[in-house]
Amino acid sequence: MVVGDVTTGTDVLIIGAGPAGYVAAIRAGQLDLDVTLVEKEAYGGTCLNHGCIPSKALITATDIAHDARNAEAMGIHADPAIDLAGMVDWKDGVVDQLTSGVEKLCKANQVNLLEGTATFTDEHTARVSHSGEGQGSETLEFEHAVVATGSRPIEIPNFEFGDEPVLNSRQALALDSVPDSLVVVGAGYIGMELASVFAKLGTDVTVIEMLDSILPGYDDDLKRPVKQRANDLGIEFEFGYTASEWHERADGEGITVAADPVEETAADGGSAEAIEDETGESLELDAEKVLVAVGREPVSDTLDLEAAGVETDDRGFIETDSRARTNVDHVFAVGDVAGEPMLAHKGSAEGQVAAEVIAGEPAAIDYQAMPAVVFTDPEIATVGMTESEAEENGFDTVVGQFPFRASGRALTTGESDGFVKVVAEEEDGYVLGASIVGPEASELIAELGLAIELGATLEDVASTVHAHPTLSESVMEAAENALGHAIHTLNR
Amino acid sequence: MVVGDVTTGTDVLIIGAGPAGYVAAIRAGQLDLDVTLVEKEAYGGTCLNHGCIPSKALITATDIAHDARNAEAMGIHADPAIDLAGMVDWKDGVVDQLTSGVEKLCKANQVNLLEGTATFTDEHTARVSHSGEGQGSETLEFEHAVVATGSRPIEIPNFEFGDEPVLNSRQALALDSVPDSLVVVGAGYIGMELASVFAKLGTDVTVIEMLDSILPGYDDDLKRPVKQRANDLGIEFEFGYTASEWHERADGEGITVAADPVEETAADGGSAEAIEDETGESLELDAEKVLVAVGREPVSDTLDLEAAGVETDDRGFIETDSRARTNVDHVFAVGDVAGEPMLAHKGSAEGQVAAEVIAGEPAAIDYQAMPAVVFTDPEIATVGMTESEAEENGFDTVVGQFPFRASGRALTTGESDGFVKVVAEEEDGYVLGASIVGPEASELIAELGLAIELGATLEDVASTVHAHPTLSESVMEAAENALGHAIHTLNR
Amino acid sequence: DAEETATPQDRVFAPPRVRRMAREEGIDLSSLEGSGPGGRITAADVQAAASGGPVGGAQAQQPAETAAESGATTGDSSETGGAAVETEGRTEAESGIESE
Ligand SMILES: Cc1cc2nc3c(=O)[nH]c(=O)nc-3n(C[C@H](O)[C@H](O)[C@H](O)COP(=O)(O)OP(=O)(O)OC[C@H]3O[C@@H](n4cnc5c(N)ncnc54)[C@H](O)[C@@H]3O)c2cc1C
Ligand SMILES: Cc1cc2nc3c(=O)[nH]c(=O)nc-3n(C[C@H](O)[C@H](O)[C@H](O)COP(=O)(O)OP(=O)(O)OC[C@H]3O[C@@H](n4cnc5c(N)ncnc54)[C@H](O)[C@@H]3O)c2cc1C
Repeated sequence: MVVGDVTTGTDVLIIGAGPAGYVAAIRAGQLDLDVTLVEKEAYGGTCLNHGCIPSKALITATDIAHDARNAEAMGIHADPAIDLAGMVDWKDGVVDQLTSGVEKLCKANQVNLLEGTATFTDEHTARVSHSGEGQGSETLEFEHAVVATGSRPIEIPNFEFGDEPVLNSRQALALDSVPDSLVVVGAGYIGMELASVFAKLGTDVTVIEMLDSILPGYDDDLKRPVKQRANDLGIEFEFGYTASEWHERADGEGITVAADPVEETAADGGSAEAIEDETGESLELDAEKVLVAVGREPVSDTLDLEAAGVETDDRGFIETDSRARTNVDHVFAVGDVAGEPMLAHKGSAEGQVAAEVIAGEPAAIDYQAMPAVVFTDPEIATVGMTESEAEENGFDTVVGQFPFRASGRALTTGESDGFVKVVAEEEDGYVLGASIVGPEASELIAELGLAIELGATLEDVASTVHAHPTLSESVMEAAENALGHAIHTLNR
Repeated sequence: MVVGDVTTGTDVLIIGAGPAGYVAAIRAGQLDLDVTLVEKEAYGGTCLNHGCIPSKALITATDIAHDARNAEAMGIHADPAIDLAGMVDWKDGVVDQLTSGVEKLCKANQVNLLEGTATFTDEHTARVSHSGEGQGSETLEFEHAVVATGSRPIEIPNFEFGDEPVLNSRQALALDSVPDSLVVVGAGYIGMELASVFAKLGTDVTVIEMLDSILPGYDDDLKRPVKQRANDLGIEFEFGYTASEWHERADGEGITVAADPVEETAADGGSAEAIEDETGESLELDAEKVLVAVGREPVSDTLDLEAAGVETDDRGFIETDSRARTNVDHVFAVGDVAGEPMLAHKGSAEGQVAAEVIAGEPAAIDYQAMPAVVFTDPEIATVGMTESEAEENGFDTVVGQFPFRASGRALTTGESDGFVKVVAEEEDGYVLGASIVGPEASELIAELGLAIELGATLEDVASTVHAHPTLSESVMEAAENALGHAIHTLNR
Repeated sequence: DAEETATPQDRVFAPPRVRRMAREEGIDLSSLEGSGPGGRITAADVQAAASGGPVGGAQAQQPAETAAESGATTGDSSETGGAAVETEGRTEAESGIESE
């Protein structure tokens, strides 16, 4: 790849090297396409550098300390000390290992890597400008383009991420000392994951949420164990409030975050209803820092999409079909920029499809078994339809459930809150969806994703022998329960 | 159920309330059969009282302490103290909860519970003798019988389980103080699981094994990470030796276990070969206790099987067909007493089939996807055929592999040794088998068991979206690797 | 009993529910031509064989998600309807003979 003020050509230009873009690039390379992957910041994107990986690293590490500290009932007495700077170093090492792995894998698959910021100049060309050392820019001609520019955290009025005590998730994951107190704005999955991490590190955490419960969009029964655990960790909640502003305290000891009650009419049209504050009074919360985690928005406004003729919806997401194709035939969009669910594996799946479609294969993406995981304590994982979604779709449903407190394996780990729930079509028993809250939910959901993809029935899952003692037996028992003959729970 | 010197009748007599027998009983109750379950000792059998559950409880609990103690790289500094008596109390609580659950579930499913020892008196009657309080005996007439009497640890000459410093697995799991040093005879899964527990508790452990490696029957690549970890834990191995005798030391400070080199001709005919000791000299190992874990044998010699006309093979296992039926049409045998693999879930699966067949359903057991798990550190799990088994069976195979060190989720847990391996039929890609060594192997194997049962292909597994970041992605990547297009590992 | 082995000739690829249906109907799965991917035997194949009639009716019962399975034509599977065998005893359907 020649760098300079010249024009080079490529079959496939991919913009953004997150899990959507780099997977598209590797797959395209495997399919013998000539691929150029442009990244302005860091290989691996948000997910590897500031999202999935760093958050899961800190969650798992703090859990190791937390579990040992709370294992007295098991005869274990420990008072672990956590050195957050050391933990963050370790986490950075994990990130480095993975991002350099991505770079190597791209090269091994003949992907041309180009550092810089890409903007479209017309339907078949883009400019890539380099900052730093190799400053300058070049023009790239492409046959096909894949937009994989991801998303960024949403800012709210009066809370600017540049200001020192105001953090977004990326900044929170890079702190090297534990704040005494933290206000978290937003009880979505990112807010809840990080609230738990800091609570386990010893921070006094208060979560402000506009709606009346945590994790909007998830069923109440799934949220209940997570909310309970958060309470046990000492996390405080202020539902029905929005953060309005912050200021340094007069005593210089930190900040005060002000929050206003949400008026009922201002509430999000979602299922959970906002609570109207009785008094209508504002809150003032003292804290050392404030983390704003109110959602993410697509990065679609900084690459001159109009020059290529690519359209977005009113929230800025690029609309695509099941081949990951935009309104412009030879331009594809994948990952967060292409819409909900904004999850890494959704982006990777779309990336693979885009590459295969460009190579002329009959690939298409199917969202029927797209898993979602929340790495709270305990974890939540879902795949396919919920019971009510299935009913809205006209299915007669049957539901089976198995509580982890009846699982031998769960009891031997000291972690037995939660359950596995399976939703199936009544007549033939086809598995339509599943949800799990509890230990290893993130791993257990995989089997049910496969079941949905393969059109498996409850009987298929129930008559597959599951190893004893494992948590995965709970999946089998939930299926048996739906059939009316679970062994380890009553069938009613 | 009338207790006394009277004759009562039952449709189905089940002897033994382990995971084979109690599951058969519950299922039979669900199918409206009149069932009597006789147990001489404790509901839940070996598995719940002295096997799977207590061993996994101690493994998990010691791991919580061990992980915290070894998390310095993560910035966690801890020096947990373990009070084994407290841990064993906790473990006993877990066992009580599960065994009383089994009792309740039996009752809820209308199973008649009878405490006592059953022996056959003829083809349709058995005597149940009660010891203790309700002493005496009674005669039971049955239409069908299910033998589920399980197995017991094998004793070797000169090592009697009654003698104080000689332990079987059951006794080892009940110790309430940590021995300074322990000799483990036998490097099978029970020996290896317990060796790791005691090493993590601080015991100096030496394992004596007749053959030349740990875990006979498992492929070398699966054993390697386990052997490495055992070495790291300070466990010493003496391969090619058999324990010959033990005696108290003169100084009164413990015992000495003597072991003789195995002569090549004496070696087990298995795949691993015994090593001939160069010098032919015996070993003497000083220790506080010795755990003998050289295998288990069926409990088929104490219930007068001949009276019912039921035959066993030369090792004492009752031979059955895939309906769990013995040579006598109305007598079934399930679980350990019915042969290898002696695993709880195999017994439960057979128990369900026996109950269903007795109720007239067209059930049959299929061993094509019977998982096996070894809860060592790291865990090993297998299902279906190994590569060489598939080839012996005439399949052209293709194999895919994914190392956990390339898994983002594994790296974030600090545990990335091991791999997932998938074996498939080459032409259509049907998944035939899988083996995993590494974190959560016991849970990850479930998806592959379902894949085999469903007749899924590599493509089915590879194109199922797996949540990020999870260990289960490694299953998908192994399937992709077999297809030649893994994303996160090189495809060669 | 755990030693039961399959060979390429006698390994049948069919999900548990289909194997159970075959046992219920007394159908030897090895006599069927699978209509699923790579020849996997589907519920529709067994239903068709059981009724001895054409496959179309059975296919209609498959939900849309499994179109891949039910969409394929099952050609000559109706011819095998009469080849059903009793499966009681030690040789059961699910360890029967591969369809190809
Ligand atoms: C704290 C946190 C935790 C998360 N945890 C999870 C989780 O556990 N599981 C999960 O599935 N998802 C998680 N997510 C979401 C996940 O990170 C995203 O869904 C995923 O990163 C989207 O991938 P992407 O490739 O679409 O975009 P990104 O990962 O955002 O990558 C886009 C890349 O494009 C580059 N780029 C943008 N514009 C240009 C340009 N003009 N020229 C060149 N390069 C450009 C950016 O620098 C970036 O590297 C988490 C997110 C956060 C913030
Ligand atoms: C330390 C250890 C760890 C293990 N870990 C695992 C594991 O992780 N996973 C796994 O799958 N397997 C494991 N196993 C093996 C597992 O315990 C057995 O496979 C399982 O218990 C077999 O179940 P069963 O019902 O056939 O027999 P058992 O569980 O042995 O039960 C038989 C029951 O029958 C009763 N009985 C016997 N004779 C009579 C009679 N004449 N009258 C009345 N009652 C009678 C006995 O008292 C007993 O309760 C482990 C075993 C041990 C020892």
